[in-house]
Amino acid sequence: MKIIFQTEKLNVEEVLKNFASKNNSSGSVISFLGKVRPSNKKKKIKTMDIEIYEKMALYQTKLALKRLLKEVKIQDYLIMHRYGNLKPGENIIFLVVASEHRKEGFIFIQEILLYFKKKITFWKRENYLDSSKWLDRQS
Amino acid sequence: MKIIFQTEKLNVEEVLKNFASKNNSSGSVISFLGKVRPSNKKKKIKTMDIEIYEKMALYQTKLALKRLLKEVKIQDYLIMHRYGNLKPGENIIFLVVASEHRKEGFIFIQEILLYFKKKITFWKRENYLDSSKWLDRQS
Amino acid sequence: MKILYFAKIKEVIGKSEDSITINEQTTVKDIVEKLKVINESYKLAFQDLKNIKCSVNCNYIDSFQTKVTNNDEIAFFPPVTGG
Amino acid sequence: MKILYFAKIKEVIGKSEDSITINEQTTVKDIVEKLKVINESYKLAFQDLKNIKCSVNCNYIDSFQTKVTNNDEIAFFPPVTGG
Repeated sequence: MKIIFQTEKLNVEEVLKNFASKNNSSGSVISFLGKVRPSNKKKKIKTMDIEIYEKMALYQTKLALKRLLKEVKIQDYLIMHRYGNLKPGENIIFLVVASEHRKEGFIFIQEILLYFKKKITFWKRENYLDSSKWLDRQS
Repeated sequence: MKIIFQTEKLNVEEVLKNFASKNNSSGSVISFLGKVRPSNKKKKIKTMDIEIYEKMALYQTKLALKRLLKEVKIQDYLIMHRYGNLKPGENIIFLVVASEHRKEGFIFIQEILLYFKKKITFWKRENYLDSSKWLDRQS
Repeated sequence: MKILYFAKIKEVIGKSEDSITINEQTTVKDIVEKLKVINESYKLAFQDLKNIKCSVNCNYIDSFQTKVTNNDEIAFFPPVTGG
Repeated sequence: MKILYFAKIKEVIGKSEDSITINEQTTVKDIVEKLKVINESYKLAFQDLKNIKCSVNCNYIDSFQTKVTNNDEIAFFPPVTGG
């Protein structure tokens, strides 16, 4: 049950290994890894800046979890989101959830992703070769 | 794009690591790991036997993929299912999918799981301390 | 023709496959009837056909009236429970 | 009161926070009006309020008519794009 926002690279394999062995009695372990894409609408992405309002991001994530855990029964979760300056291929977000059955895990992970799209205070800017652009909500 | 049915333990962290680095330009990497639970309806599970009709399992998996890949655009997948005699906590199934966006990945992985529940020829028997039972479809 | 059994059906029959020779144009239903007279185990294994799935050459069949030939591989098994 | 700016709004204004003192019972809307007269950058940053989100003490506010006090931490930012 951890929330981690960090500028350091997300080392997901190590994390998944520890998480899965810690939750040895869960029937289902689902993970989502979101990465910086190499391009957006054919524009090559050089780097991506991710900005965070950390106090609010943490507060809103906890709020989201509080609501969600009333409805969905899961056994453990881990939420990691990186910020700072990232390169294409690098990991932005890593979510893992352990649950007895898979159904709850899929609901949990997709709902958390929706919260990150709608409420949790991170902003992405893509830096191209000769320009840069803050992403809109729909991207 | 691999389908692997094996009796050897599924070493998922290594697999995920290679898969994610191979698919470095995918925006989304989703994995599902299904494990043997420690108990079922309060009966302690000693071991689980998984039987396979391998030729048909492979044929039906390919059929499922053929249908699914017409509808869902993904970049890479890996399907692993173990058979033989397993202990609680051991990995039964590991699915990973890389796609540009997360939506397609979630559809793909959940559809593949449905095929495994309905069409692909594996059967599970739970061995308890003093009895054993072939699982019914709904379990 | 090769006939395969899996899971509980294999257990009840006590073997994983049979090899039989049939006339052309036999239905799967006819094969089941033929198997059921071998002994009590077969009779027991096939007593509740609606809980038995059947494949011909790895394809699920829609009906036990499906016709098969000596070159086909038939399998009988319970609903799958993988994943 | 502490006022924070993020992402594009921060860039346009050219700074990440301000500290101002207000009378009791001021609305967020009043604060925005106050900020807009500082200079052209602020005016530009706040010109399209319907694309600006605002939080008070980490809670999203429903309306710019929300009242705030000197002890509150207010933030202005575009819709989030994380995940």
